[in-house]
Amino acid sequence: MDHYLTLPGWGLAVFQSLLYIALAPLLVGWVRKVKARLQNRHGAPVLQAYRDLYKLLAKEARVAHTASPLFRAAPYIVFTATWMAAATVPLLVVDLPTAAIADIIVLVGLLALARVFLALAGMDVGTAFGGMGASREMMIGALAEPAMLMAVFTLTMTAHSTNLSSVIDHHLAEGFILRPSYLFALGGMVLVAIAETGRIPVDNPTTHLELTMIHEAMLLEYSGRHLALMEWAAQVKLLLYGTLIANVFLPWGIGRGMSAAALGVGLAVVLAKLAALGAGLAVGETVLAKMRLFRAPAFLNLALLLSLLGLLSHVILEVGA
Amino acid sequence: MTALSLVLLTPLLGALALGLIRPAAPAGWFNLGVSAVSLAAALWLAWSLALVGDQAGGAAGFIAGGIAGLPFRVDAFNVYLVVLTAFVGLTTSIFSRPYMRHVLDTGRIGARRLRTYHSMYQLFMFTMLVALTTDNLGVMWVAVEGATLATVLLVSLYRTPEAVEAAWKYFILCGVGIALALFGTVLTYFAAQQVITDPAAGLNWSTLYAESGRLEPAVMRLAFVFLLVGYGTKVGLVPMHQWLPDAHSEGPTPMSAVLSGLLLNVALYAVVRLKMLVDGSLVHSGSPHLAGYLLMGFGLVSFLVAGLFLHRQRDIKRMFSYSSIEHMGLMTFGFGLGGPLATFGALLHMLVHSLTKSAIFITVGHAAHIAGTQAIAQIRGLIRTQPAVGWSLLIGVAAIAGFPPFGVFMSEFLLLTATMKTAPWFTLALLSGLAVAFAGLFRHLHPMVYGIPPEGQRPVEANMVPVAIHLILVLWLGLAIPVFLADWLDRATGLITGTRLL
Amino acid sequence: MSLTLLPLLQQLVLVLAAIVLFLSFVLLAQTRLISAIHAFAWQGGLVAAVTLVVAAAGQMPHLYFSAALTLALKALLIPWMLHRLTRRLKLERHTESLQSPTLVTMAAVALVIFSYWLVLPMIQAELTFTRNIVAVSLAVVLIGLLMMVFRTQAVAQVLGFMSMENGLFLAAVSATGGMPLVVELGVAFDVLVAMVLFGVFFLQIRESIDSLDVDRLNRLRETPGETGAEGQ
Amino acid sequence: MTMQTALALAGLAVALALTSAVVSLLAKRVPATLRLVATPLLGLAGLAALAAGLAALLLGGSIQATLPLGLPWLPWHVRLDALAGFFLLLIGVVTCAVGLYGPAYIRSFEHGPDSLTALGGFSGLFVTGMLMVVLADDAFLFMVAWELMSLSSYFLVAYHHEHGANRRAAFLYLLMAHVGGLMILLGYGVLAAFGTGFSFTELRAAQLPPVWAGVAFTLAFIGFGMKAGLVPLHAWLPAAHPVAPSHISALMSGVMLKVAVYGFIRVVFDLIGEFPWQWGVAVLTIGSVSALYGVLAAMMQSDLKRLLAYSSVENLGIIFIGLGLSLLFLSTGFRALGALAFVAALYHCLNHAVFKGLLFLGAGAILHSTHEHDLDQMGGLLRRMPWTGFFFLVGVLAISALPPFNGFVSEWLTFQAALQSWQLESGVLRSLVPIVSAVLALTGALVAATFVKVYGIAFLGQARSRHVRRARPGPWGMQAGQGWLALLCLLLGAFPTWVIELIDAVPREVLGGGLPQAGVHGWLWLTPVSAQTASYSGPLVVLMLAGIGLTAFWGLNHLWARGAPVRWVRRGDAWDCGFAPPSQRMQYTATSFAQPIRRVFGLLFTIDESVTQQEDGTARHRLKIGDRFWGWLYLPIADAVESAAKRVVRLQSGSVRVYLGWTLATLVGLLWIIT
Repeated sequence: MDHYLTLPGWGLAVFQSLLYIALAPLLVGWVRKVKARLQNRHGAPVLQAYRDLYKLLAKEARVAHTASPLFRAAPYIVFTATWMAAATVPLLVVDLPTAAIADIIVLVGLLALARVFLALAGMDVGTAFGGMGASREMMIGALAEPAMLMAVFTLTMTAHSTNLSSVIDHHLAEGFILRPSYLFALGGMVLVAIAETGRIPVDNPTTHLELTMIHEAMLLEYSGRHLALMEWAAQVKLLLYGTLIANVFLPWGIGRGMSAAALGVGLAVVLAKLAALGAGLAVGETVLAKMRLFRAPAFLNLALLLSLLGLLSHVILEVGA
Repeated sequence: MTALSLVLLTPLLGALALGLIRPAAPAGWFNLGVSAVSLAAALWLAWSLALVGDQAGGAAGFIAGGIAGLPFRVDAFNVYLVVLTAFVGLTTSIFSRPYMRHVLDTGRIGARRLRTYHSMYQLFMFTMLVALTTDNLGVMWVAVEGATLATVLLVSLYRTPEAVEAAWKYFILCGVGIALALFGTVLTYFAAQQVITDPAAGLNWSTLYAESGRLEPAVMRLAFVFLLVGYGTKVGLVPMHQWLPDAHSEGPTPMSAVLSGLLLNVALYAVVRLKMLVDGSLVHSGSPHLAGYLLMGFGLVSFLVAGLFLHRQRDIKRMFSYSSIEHMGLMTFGFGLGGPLATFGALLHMLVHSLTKSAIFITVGHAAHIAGTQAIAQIRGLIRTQPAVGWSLLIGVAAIAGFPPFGVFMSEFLLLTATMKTAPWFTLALLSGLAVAFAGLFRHLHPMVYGIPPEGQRPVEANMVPVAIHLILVLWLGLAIPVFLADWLDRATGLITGTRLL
Repeated sequence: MSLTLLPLLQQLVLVLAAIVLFLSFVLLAQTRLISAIHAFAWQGGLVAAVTLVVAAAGQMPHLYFSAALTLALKALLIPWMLHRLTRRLKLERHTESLQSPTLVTMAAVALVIFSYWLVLPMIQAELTFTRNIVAVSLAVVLIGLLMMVFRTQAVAQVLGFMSMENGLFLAAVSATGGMPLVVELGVAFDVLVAMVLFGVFFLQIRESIDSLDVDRLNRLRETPGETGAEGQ
Repeated sequence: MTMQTALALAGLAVALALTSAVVSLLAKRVPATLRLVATPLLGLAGLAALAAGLAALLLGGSIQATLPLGLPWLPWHVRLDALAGFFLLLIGVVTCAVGLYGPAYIRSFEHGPDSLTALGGFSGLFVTGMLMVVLADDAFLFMVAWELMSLSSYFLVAYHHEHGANRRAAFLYLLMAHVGGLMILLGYGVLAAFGTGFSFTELRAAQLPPVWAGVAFTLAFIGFGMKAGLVPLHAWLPAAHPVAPSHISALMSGVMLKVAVYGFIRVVFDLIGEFPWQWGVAVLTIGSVSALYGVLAAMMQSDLKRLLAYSSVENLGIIFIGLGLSLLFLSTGFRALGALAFVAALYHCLNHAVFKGLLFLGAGAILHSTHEHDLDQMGGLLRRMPWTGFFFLVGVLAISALPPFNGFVSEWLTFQAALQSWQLESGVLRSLVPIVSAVLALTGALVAATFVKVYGIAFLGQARSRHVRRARPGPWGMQAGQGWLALLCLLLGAFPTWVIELIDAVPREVLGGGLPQAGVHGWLWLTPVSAQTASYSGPLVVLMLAGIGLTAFWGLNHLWARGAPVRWVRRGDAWDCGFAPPSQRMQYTATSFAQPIRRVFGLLFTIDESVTQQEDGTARHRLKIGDRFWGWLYLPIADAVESAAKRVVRLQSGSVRVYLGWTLATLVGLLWIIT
C-alpha cells in the first residue's frame, strides 16, 4: 500500500477528483442531447448543464420560514459525500491513495450518507411532497443499496479485495475471463445505477408531476446555490455509477502508472466508454416508460436477485471449480 | 436433656397457662414470651449438640436420652428443624399479637376463642417439637396426629361456613392419612419384631436404623407405602393435598404461616426418617431405590401440578398454599434423588422456604386487612397504599420464586445441579415447572402490588419487623451460608445419606 | 396353611377376625345410622375380644390392659358418644342409601382379595398366621376408607374412620402382639380427642349448612360451578 | 499500574454502585439525595469501571480473587481479564453518561407518586449486577449477579406501573428472564457434570462429549439469546425497554444486552472452547433473522422508544452475525479470520452501547420536555432543542452505519469478515455467508430508512401537537450526558485503529490470536486482513468530509457571495409546488413514511388496517401492527399452560369424598406398583 501513498499519487488523486466534478455536468448534458435527438428534437447544447449550474449559483437562495439549520447544511454535506464517494473510483488511473482511504464499502456508505441527508432535507420544511419524496427515496435506497453491495461483492470476492484499485488490477492481470458471476453482477449493477440515479423507469429526472416524483420532490424547496449543489451532486453520482460500470466491470484501457501517456489514454478511453454508456442510457430512457411507483420494489428485487445470483454463482461455480 | 426438657415443657406449660389467662392483651404478650423462651431453649439445645461434635469415625454425633420414659434423640437433622420451628414460632407470635387484636377488634372472634387460639398455638408448637425430637415412631405418630388435632379448631376459628368446611376436610383427610401412617408404623413394628428382641425398643428409630439391614424388605416396602401416603398427606403431596389450600386459606393468617412454614416440614421430616429405614432394609433387595423413586415421583407430580394450580387462583392465601405444595414437592424430589448434594439442597430449601413462606403469609395477612378481603381481584395497588407491605410482598414472592440473591435460589441451584448430575432429563420437567409456577405467581401478584389503589383503601397498622428479619435472613443465606450452618446441614446430610459434602 | 395345625386359640382369633371383616361389610352396606353404630360397637367389641384371646394365647399380660382399653373406647365410649350425638342431631331415623350398593360391595370384595394378594410375599418369611391377620386388618382399613368415599353423611364418614381405626387395632394386636403401652395410650387418647372434635364439628357443620351431607361442603374448590364462590 | 490496581478499581466500581443503591434509601426522607448523591455515585462507578476496563485491556493478562461469600465449598470467584475488561469498559462508558444525565432527568420524578428509593436503589443494584456478571469467575456468582441484574431491571421496568401495559411488559420480561436464567444455569450444569466443579477454571477444563457440548451450547444460546432479544425470543424486549425511565432504557438496551453477549462469549468461546461448524450456522441464521426482523419491526413502529428497542434486536442480530462468522471460521481452522469477525462483533457491541445509549437518552430528553413518546405527535424539535437535536443526529448517523461514525466501522469489519468466506472449504458454507452478508446489507439500508423516519418526523418539519411546539431544551446535565456519547460516536468512528488495538487483547486471550495486521500501517490506516485486501482511513475520511464541506460552505457563502447583486438568502413561505402554505397536518407522519416499506415487507407482520367513514364525512385511518411471533410461539405456550391448568384444577373439585377417593386410589395404585 505504501507504494502509492506518494506525493504525485496524492496530486493525481486531487486532479482526478476535480475532474469528476468537472465532467459530471458534461455527462448529463450528453445524455440529454442524445435523448433529444432520439426524440427528434434539437435539444439544448451539451454544455447547457454547466450554464444551469452557474445560473443557480449566482441566484439568491430562498429558504422557507419553517426550515431548520439542517436544511442549509444538507446541500454541502450531500455534495461533499457524493464527491468523496466518486473520488474513490479510479477514473483515469489505478493505485491512487483515495482508493486506500475508502474502499467500495465506504463508497456505498458515503452514498448512503448523502442519501440520508437528502431525505432529511426533504422532510425538513414539513411539506407533504418532501416527506413523500424522502419516504420513497429511502424505500428505493433500502432495496438498491444491498443489491449494489452484492454486485460489488462479487467482484471483490473474485479479487479477494474490497479496494477498487486492487479489484481493477486483479482484472487486468487476469485478462478477459467470461465469468457468469460478472454477468449477473453487471446486470444487477446497471439496474441499481438506474434506480439510484433516478432515471426512467424508476424515477424521471425531468418530471415535476407531483405524485410520481422522488428525487425532485425532495429538492422542491431548494433554490439558488443550494439547489445547484444538490443538482451537481446528482450529476456526480451519475458519473460515479457510469465510471463504476465502465472502469470496474470493463477496466481495459485504464491507466496504470503516472506517465502522461497513460493518463491521456486513460482519459480518452474512459470518455469513450462513458459516452457509450450515456448513449445507452438515453436509448433506454426513450424506449421505456416510467413504472408505477409500487412496481419499483419488484424492479429492485430483480436487481438484488441478480446480484445475489452473481455472488452465489461465484462461490459455487467459480471458487469450487 | 435439660435443654430438651425445657424445649418441650415451655410450650406445653405455656399452652396450659394460656388456656387460663382471660384478658386478651397480656395473652398475646405471654404467647410471645413463651415462644421466645422456646427459642432460647432450642438454641441452647443446638449449642449443646454442637458441643458433642462428631463421633469417632466421622459419623455425626447425637444426643439420646429419655424423658418420662420416652426415648428422645437429637441430632443434626432434627435440631436444625427444632431451632427453625422455635424461630418461626417466635416471629409469627410477634406478628400474631397485633393481628389477632385487629381480628378481635373487628369482631370476627370473641375473647374465648382468642384464648383457644393462644392455647392451641403453643400446643401445636409442642406437638411439632415432640414429633421432631422423639426417637419413637409411635410417639412421632401420636405427635403428628396431635398437631392435626391442635390446629383443626384453629382452622375453623372464624366459624364461617368456609372455615368449617375447610376444617372438616382438613380433619377427615389428615385423619385418614395419619391412620394409614399408623398402619405403616404397625407394619414397621411387625418387621422389627422379627429381628429385635426387646419389644419396647421395637419402635425406636435409632435401634431400627442400626438394624435396618435385617428388616424384612417385603414388609418394609409395604410399610413405606402406607407411611408415605399417610405422612405425605400431611406434607401436601399431590394427589392427597386437597386439604392444604382450604386449611391454609380459611384459618387465621398466623396459623397459615406456621402451617405452611413448619407443619409441612415436620411431616416431610417424618417421611425422610422413614425413608432412611426403608433404604437400609431394601439395600440388598431387587429395588434398592424404591423409596427414593417414590419420593421423586410424588415430588415431581406435586411440583408440576401445584405450579399449574397457581394459574387459576382467586384467593391470595390459597395461591400461596399451592406455592407451598410446589416447594414441598421440590424438597421431596430432592430427598428422593438422594446423594449428598441433593439432600443438602433439600435441607437448605426446607429452611429458606419456611422463612420465606412464613414472611409471605405474614405480609399477606396485612394485605388482606388493607383490602378487607382475600380475593385477588380486589387487592390492588398495595405499593401505593402501603409501600412496606407492597414491597415486602413483591420481594418475598421474588425470593420464593427463586431469584437470587435470595436463599431459595441457592437451594434450587443445588437441587438443579444435583439433578443434572444424576437424572439429567428430569431437569427439563423441573425447569418447566419452575417457569410455570413463576408465571402463575407473578400474573396474580402484579395487579395486587402495582397499579392505582381503589378509592378508600387505607394503610393498616402493620408490624413488618418479622418480615424484615425473615427476608434479611433469606438474603443472607443467599449470599453466603455461614460456616456453622453449613457444617450443621452437612452433618445432617451425612446422617441422611451416609456421605458428607464438605 | 392348614387350620388343623393351629392351636385352638389361634383358630378362635381367625374366626373373630373373620367376623370383624364381616362387620365391616355390614357397616358398609347398612343404611340405618343407628344400626351402623351398633355394628361398629360390635366390631369394637370383637377387636377387644381378639386382643383378649391373643393375650391369653401368647401370655402377654400387657395385652389384657389393651383389651380393656379397646373395649372401653371402641365398644362403649365412642358408640355411646355417637349415639348421643345422633339423638341430639335428631338423626335416629336417618337412613341413607348407597348409590349402587352392589358395585360398592363388589369393590370391597376386590379390596379384600387385593389385601390378601399384597401380603402374599410375606409367605417367604413363613409368617403365615400373622399374614392372614394382616390381610384381614388391611382389608378392614381399606373398606373403612371405601366407606368414607361412598357415604355422604358426616356421621357415617366418622364411622368409616373409626372402623379404619379398628382395623389398625386389629393389626397391631394380632400381628405384633400389641404396640408399646405408651404408644397405645397415646393412640387411644388421640382417637378420643378426635371423637370429641368430630362431635364439635357435627354441630358446627349443622350450624353452617343446616345438614350433615358432606357433599354440600363444596364451597372451597377451584373448578367453576353454580356455587363456585371462593371463601372470602 | 498493575492488574491488582485494575481489579481494585473494578471492586471500587461495584462498591460505588452498591453505595449508590444504599444511599437511595435516604431518598424517602430527602428526595434530593437521589439527584445529588446516588446518581452521581453511579456515574463515578461507571468511571471506575471504565478505568478498570481500560487498564485490563492495556495491561493484558488476568487476575483472580475469591470472596468469602457464596456456598461453603464454592466461594465467590472473581476474575478480571481482557474479555471482562472490555465489557467493564462498555458498561462504564454508558454508566458515566447516565450519571451525567440522570440527575436532571430524575428531577421530574421527585414530585411523582412513585418511590424514589426504588428507582435509585434498583438502578444501583442493576449496575452492580451487570458489573458482577462480568467479573464473576464461577457459575454460582455468575447466576447470582445475572439474576440480580434481571430482577433489579424488572423493578425498574415496572417503575411506572399505573399502566396495565407496563405491568404486562414487566411480567413478560421477568418471566422470560427467569426462563433464560434457568437455561443458562442448566448449561452450566451440563458443563459441571463433566467437570470437577463450578468455578470457571474447572468448567474450562471439563471434557464434554460432542452431544453434551451441543446441549450446553444450545442451552447457553437460548438463555443468553433470550436476554439479548434474539428473534424469536425477543417479545419481551420491545415491551420492556421502552417503559423504564429513559436513562434506565439506555442502560438496558445499551449495556444489559451486551452483558448477554458477554455471557455467550464467555460460555461458548471461553468455557466450551470447541465448536463444530453447525453452531456457527445456527448463530449466523438466528443473527440474520434477528437483524432483518428487528429493523423491519422498528420501521413499523411509531412509538419512539419502542422503535429504538426493536432496533436493539436488529443490532444484537448484527453482533451475533459477527459471532456466528467467528464460530464458522474458527471451526474450520481459520483462526485469524475468526478473530476478525470476533473483533467486529465486539466493536459493534461497544458501538451499539454508545449510540443506542445516546438515542435513548435523546428520547428521554424529548420525553422530559414534551411528555410525548409518539412520533406522530412530534416534529420540529431540532429548532426547539438544538443540542439534543444535534446529538441525536449524530446517533442517527452512527446507528445507520454511515461513515465516518462508529457504526460504520464495525459494519465494515463484519463485511470484511464475511467477504473472506471464499476461503472456506465447504461450498454450502461458502454460499451461506454471502446470503448473510446480503441480509446485513439490506438491514443496514433499512436502518438508515428507519432512522431517517425517526429524525425527519421528530426533529424536522413542524410540531404536530401543542405540547411539542412548546418544548424546551433540557438542563445542561442531560445534554452533557448525550454530548459525551455523541463525542464517542465520532471518536470511535474516526480512530478505529486505536480502538482495535485495544480490543485486540480480547481475541488474543480468548482465541489465542488477534489481528496483527490491523495497525501495521500506522494509526491512520486500518487494514484488518492486509493492506492489499482492504483499508480504511477513518481520520482522513473525517478530515476530508469536514475539509471539503467547510471549504464549499465558506467558498460559496463568503468568497462567491461578494459579487452577488441581491440579498443572499431570503426567508419565505415554503413553495410546495405552489399549493397553499403547508400546515403541520399535511406533513407525512411516521406511519405514512413507513407505508412503502410496509407494502413490501407486510407479510412478516399481522397488519390490521382500516379506513372508516365518520359521521361528519371525514375518514379515520386505523392501523395496528402485530408481531407474528406472538401467534407462532408465545400464545400457543400460554394456551397450553392455561388449558393444562384448567384440567388440573379438576383435582380440587370441592367434594371431600372425591378427595378420599384419590387417597384410596393412590394407596391402592402404589401398593399395586410395589408388588
